[in-house]
Amino acid sequence: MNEVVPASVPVDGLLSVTWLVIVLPLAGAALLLLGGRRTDRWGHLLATGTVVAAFALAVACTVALTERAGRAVSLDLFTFIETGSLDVTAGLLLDPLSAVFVLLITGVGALIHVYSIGYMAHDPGRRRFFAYLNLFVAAMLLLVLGNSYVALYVGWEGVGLASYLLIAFWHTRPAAATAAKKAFLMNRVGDVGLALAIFLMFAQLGTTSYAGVFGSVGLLAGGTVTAIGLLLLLGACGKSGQFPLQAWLPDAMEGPTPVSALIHAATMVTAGVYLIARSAPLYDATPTARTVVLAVGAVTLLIGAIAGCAHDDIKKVLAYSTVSQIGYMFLAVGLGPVGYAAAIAHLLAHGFFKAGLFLGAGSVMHAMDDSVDMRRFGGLARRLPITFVTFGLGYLALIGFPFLSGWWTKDAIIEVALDRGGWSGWVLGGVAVLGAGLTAFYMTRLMLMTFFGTPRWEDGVHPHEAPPSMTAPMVLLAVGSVAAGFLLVAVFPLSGWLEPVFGEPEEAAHLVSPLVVSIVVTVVVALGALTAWLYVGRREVPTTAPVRVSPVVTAARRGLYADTVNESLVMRPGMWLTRALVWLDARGVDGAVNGAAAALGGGSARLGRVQTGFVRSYALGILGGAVLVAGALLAVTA
Amino acid sequence: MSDVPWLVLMIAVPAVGAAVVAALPAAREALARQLALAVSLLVLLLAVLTTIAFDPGGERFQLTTSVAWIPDFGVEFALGVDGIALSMLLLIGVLVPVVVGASWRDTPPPRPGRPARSMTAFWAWLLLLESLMVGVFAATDVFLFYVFFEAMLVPMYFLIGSFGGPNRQYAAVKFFLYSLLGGLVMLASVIGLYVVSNSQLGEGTFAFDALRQLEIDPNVQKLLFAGFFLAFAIKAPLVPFHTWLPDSGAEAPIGGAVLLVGVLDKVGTFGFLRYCLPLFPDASRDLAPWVLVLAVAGIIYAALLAVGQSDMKRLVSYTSIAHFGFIALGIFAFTTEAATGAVLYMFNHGIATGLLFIVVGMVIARGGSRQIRDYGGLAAKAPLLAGVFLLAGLASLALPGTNSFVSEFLVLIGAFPTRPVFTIIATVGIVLAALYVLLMYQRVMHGPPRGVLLVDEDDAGDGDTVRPASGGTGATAVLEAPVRARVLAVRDLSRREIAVVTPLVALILVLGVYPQPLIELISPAVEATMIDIGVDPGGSTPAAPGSTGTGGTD
Amino acid sequence: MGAIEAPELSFAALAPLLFVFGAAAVGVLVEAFAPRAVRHPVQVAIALVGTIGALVATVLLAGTQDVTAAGALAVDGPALFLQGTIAVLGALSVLLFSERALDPARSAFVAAAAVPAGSVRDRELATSERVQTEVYPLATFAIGGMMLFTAANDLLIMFVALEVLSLPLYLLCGLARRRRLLSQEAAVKYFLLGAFASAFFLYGLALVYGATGSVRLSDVRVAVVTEGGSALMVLGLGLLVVGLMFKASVAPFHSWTPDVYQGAPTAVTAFMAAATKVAAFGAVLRLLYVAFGTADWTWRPLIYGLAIVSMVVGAVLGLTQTDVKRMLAYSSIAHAGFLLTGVIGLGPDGTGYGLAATMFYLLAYGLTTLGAFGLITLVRDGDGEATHLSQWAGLAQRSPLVAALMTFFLLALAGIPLTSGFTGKFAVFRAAIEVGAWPLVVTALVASAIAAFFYLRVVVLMYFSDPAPDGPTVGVPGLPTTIVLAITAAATLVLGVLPGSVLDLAESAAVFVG
Amino acid sequence: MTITNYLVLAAILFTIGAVGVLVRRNAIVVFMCIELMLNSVNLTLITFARSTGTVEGQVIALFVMVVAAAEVVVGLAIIMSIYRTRRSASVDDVNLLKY
Repeated sequence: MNEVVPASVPVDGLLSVTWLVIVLPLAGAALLLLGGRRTDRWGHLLATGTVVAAFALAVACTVALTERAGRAVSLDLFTFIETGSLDVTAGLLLDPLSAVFVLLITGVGALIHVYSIGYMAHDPGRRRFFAYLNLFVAAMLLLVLGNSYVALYVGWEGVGLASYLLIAFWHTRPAAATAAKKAFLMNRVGDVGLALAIFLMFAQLGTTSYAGVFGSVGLLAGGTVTAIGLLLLLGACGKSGQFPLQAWLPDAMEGPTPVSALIHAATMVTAGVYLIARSAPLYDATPTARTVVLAVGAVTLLIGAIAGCAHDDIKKVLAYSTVSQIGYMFLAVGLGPVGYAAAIAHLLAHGFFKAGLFLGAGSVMHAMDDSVDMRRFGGLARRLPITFVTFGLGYLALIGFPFLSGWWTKDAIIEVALDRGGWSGWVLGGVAVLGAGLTAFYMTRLMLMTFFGTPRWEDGVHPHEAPPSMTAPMVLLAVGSVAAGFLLVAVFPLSGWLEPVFGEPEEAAHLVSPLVVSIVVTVVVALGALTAWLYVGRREVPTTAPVRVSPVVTAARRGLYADTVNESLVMRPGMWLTRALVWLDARGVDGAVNGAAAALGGGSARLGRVQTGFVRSYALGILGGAVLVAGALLAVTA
Repeated sequence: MSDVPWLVLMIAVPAVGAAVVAALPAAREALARQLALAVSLLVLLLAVLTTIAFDPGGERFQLTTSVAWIPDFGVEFALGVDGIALSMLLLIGVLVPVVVGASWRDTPPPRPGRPARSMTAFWAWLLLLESLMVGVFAATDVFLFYVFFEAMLVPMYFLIGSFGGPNRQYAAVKFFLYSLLGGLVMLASVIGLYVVSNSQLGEGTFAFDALRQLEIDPNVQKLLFAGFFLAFAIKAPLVPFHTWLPDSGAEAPIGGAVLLVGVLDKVGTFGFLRYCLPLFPDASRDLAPWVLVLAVAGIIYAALLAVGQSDMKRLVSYTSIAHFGFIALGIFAFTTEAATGAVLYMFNHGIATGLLFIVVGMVIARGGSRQIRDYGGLAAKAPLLAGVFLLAGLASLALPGTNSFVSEFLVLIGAFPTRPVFTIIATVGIVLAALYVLLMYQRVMHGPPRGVLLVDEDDAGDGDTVRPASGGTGATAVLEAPVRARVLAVRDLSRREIAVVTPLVALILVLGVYPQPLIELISPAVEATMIDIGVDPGGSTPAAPGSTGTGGTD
Repeated sequence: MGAIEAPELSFAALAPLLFVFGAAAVGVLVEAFAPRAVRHPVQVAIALVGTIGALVATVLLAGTQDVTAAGALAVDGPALFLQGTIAVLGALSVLLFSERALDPARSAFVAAAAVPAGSVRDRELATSERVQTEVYPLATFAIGGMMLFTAANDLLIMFVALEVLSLPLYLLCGLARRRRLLSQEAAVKYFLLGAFASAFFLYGLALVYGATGSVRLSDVRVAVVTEGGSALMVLGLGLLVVGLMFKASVAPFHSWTPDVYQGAPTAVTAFMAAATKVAAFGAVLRLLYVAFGTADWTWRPLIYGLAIVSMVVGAVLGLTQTDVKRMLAYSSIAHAGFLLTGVIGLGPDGTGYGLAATMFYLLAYGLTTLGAFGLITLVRDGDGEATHLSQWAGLAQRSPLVAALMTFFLLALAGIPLTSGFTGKFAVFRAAIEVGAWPLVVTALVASAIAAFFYLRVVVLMYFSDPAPDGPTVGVPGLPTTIVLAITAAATLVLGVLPGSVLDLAESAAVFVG
Repeated sequence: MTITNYLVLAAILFTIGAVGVLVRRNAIVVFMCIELMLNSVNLTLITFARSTGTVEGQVIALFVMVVAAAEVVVGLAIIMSIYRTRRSASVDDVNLLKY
């Protein structure tokens, strides 16, 4: 599995400036942050420009890449850290996998920049917003382009920071500030896993570069590989909002909608998938870890879907949908070589339609005075035609309407899941199919509550279509949502393009014929949609959520008690512990010191009483001393 | 160039400066601080020139000077630097001018019913402190080191005691006695070392290079090690010898606090690396696990305490205690990577925590309260202040891209091969670091406007109303006042403040991206130390990948 | 029954003693015949001539190793070094005595000691400029006694010297002009307890004599070697040590020290604290090395214990003192303990670094403590010196110079580097560790850390607290006190920064004649 | 009569003196007790002089008497002065200085 080891062909021409892809948005961010108010007027344009330029460059590089043997270039830029036996070189690796991500990030990123121009037009902090957005793009590109785990880690934390800054963009809202902190902390928990994985690699192999690590996976003890795999998975879960670290993602919706679209739907949250796919050589060597990945994927898939069914906040529904969809991707990569390509394909498709859906949601909010409560929507189809159409296409793509993106990529995943065979295959396949049904349910519910039925708007709300700067990207993404799947699976099979990374995609003998699978899935999806219509389509939607509901619904509304668990298991005990320690430090440790001092003082005062001022008692003291001395000396001699 | 007595100059210049400033009449405060700034900048220049004169590839100690001082005790006035000491000198050179700038507008603590004291003494003590700090790192004679080590207490004692917060006397005395106790116990070991050298070499000496050659009986080593260790563990400080730091850090004037935590306490970790390890290798190896327990316990313990603090300066002090835990871990892991990381950490921590202290000081200068609860939502009015605050915080939680990441990463990755368990526990500390930094940042900078800086609409004309530092109290009174239409009256960073933070910000980012030059300066000295304790300086892992058995469970 | 041959006397070797005692005798005569008007200057002049002459003589004698007066007196390195030290301290004390500028009545000493305190006559005399000029001959006699004490090579001479140095001191303690009651109380206590202690010394002498048949140290030594330590002799040694430790104010024989130091006129306290310690330790060293050096197994554990007790008692009791003089008294008890660690540092039979270290410490401590007490005479209020700590609050703002000097002396007493105190401590601790007494050294270091706290308290008071509105004034010293402060401060600094030459001197002088 | 008896007698006298110092209040009496201690030492010295057949003991005894006389002079002076001030020679009255 050494394909990723770059061919030592000298890198020249366009590819030798791949680093520009990262530097462009970074420079944009720096300029906007340091430039201050001077850049207020044109800052957002500059930011957008840099990302567009980066996209163009990325396309060019990818094209140039196709001509190269092994379709991989590794650029060593400079020595980052070198001491003892540790030698970390800051370098880039452009290969089919990273190229795909670079295109996704810059492409979708560019669109969302454009969208934001309109969306943030009247926000006083627009410059800051674009600066952070550029910072994110740069960090994300570093994450996927780095040629060592350390480089990846740097980008990894970088996107975490950008995400923190953007979620807390409206930081005067306590909710936003708290959500941002929560996101950063839960990510940090995952980062511990990633960090430890890197330490373990270094301890065992003395290197952290992809080439070095993958080149000598064979030398590692099985237990070690599994450990590395699980630690990496922990990191992936943190970043991708997978079970058990999924709770931060829905809260992250406090950020501006474009952020939710770019970071918390299309790109950053898929970094976990990238990590596992990138570490394919490691996971291939450890079925144990892969099984855990599968389990995580399956569980999250369901959690996300179920929670999605019960929420009334349009962005939260989409967020849980993201959680669930990434669950699919984890499921796929967990299946090993057969699944990688499918996972990446779904990831790309998802990038398109989910970004599109979020932008649509943003447009709806834009129309509804930033309200996100679907119970106060309804009948928007006529008022927001473009939004309705684009959103609708994204919706169909997501639930897997035949021949749209979702249908291609999701079915592929379900197929490979079933192909796994054995009971586990059936279980996983079943879960995936069930998930598809639930997806259909909650998305249909969302569509119905938002665009159909009678208007339930707040007073003084006058919905109006968004400006072109916003609609244009939505249209483009809608097109993507429609076509991406077909293109990636049927026309230019992604598996072929990724072959240098994941090896020859062996054509597995299907246990269940794809036709049957897609029929079954389609039926289930139809059922899900129908149920949704029965629930919300036929009758009037109450403008306030019903209170008396089944425990299932309550659980779903509470995100299956993820927060409750975190609070009762981590937060509260932590706070207690902290308080206890503060007390201990003041009373115990410092108290001991002060106590000793006090004891000395007290002893001094008490001892001082001996100094009575009476000559005769002094004389007694002397006599006593003399007797002691005499006694001691006699004792010594005797 | 290397025949110029750079080190002597670096000690003499600030000392003379201090004398001159002290001689100034109390009325000439302005001149005093200009003088202080000039001198500290000159020292910075000297530090840079020293670095240029220093040859990283050359022998271990360079730019040496040696004059017989007390021949009866074999004491020499011997100076010299290796990469480790030099990096500390650079740190001093950078921090002191910044501190001067940060304290530019400081006023002595108010004395009810009496004219305010002049700040002239402050500048004099500051310069004297700089001179002694240079000396303690540059000394290559243990006796001389000890003399600087103890003498250093006096200026810091007066900085805290006469220019600190409301509870300054308690803090100053606590600081002095803690350090003195440690120092005296160390004195016992210093003398013991001398006696051993006297018996082994015929005539007693304190020269570091000579003492390194001694063959000391392991049990004696343990005793001597204990003496040095206690002193350094109090200085550094390691839990449970730490309780003086929060008090001193909280009560000291910001400038003093920066130098205290940024440089002074580094003498402790520096001492571990320079004296404990090379002089008592066997004892170090035997006792390392216990030290590591203290270090790692400190990381978690102090971090949790930092989370629980309500006073910003105390909080920062506790974060430093946690960081010192990392440094100690790096030193006592006995690998080149970890030790290099530890030294780098010492430098970076000085920069990052220095900046954090300075920014916190700027917030306090605006609100006059150290309590976190007295602030809120500052980011809306003072974006620059918030930005620098956040950057300092991120540096202190070791986010990649900031200098601290490199050092923390080096420490952990270097310690993992030899001490996996300790390292894993320590790694948990990075989550807590994020927690305490973000908690403080959120409460002070985010959320709706809150706290002592709220003023009524009408007199919110310009935010330049800086309140006198009245320390903590009085804040709550403002909070309880009837809440009418109120807005935050806080001004963003002034030109001077920007000038103060810029160099540190720049260093944080530059060293975060390209730390290699500093590492190359440090590594040789660290490798020499590793050889002293009999560890292969080549590194902790086989250069050739794959030392472990092949095959897997599947 | 042969003819009695006169014992040989080397007057040259006795020059220092002759100078001082001569001066004292002349002083008595002056007291008898010179008119009152000229007495004071004349007495001061005589006393100074005597002490300085003695100093010069010791310097000239440097290097002699000689036993004279039929073996009763030893003129050797330690004797000369310590005699020189005592001469210096004595001269400086005389200068302190002669200060005329501070007290409105132009002297710290009583006008007429015979007049009852508080009587009408006393009150009118209190403002007169009459002075009991006998203090100078008395002081000179005391100095002579001390110098004799360090040179005594014979227990009898040692006893006589002990009395010669003690009796004048008893009187001097009672001669304060202000607060006479306290002064007289100090005198009574010192006298009764001193006499009590000297009785023990004498009994010890008798027992040793009985055990060895001689009181000549050299003979005792021989006896010890030949017949080993008999119970009788060891008992005698013990009682001798008790007598000496009393003078050296080593716990548990220290109880008089705080009271006397506080009650006596500060100049006299300074003199006692500095010079008496030197003399007492000179005798201790000589006794333990010359007479019992070969039987050190007998006294080493004893001294070890006394050192610890003294250090701890001094340090701990000092913590809660509220009077500066009293605090310094406890500090001197603690320092006696540190000095004993130096005594422990004596290798078997006088080898080892302990002797030189102890002698250096004595010089350093004497000068520092003299300076500290000298400073106390400057801080005054309505009725004499303001010695209560609370009165020292905020002194730095009244007189930065005095505060700075006091801080310096206190740091020296605490043993902070770059002061003579540190060099001294380093020397004695080194000596102790060299003979393997590191537990003692660790105790000593902890004790000095505790002691540092109460030195620090004074600094905190002077610098960090605000002066009381009706606080004391800082008097402007006349020439004598100025000289004393200048010399002591300079010495404390020099012995801290460049102690080399003096250490050499002590080391070269550290040889006893048997 | 062996010399031991003399020594024991002297020791007893010494002890009596010492105890007297501890128990008596009047300064004069206390001082006399000290004198008693000195004289008991004299007895010891004479005894030893006899037993060791040397003359020093007797000489020392003479010295001691002289010294004691000097001590009396000084002591009485001090005690007198304080007596005239306080109209009391009780050593328990002089304890202004303590702790």
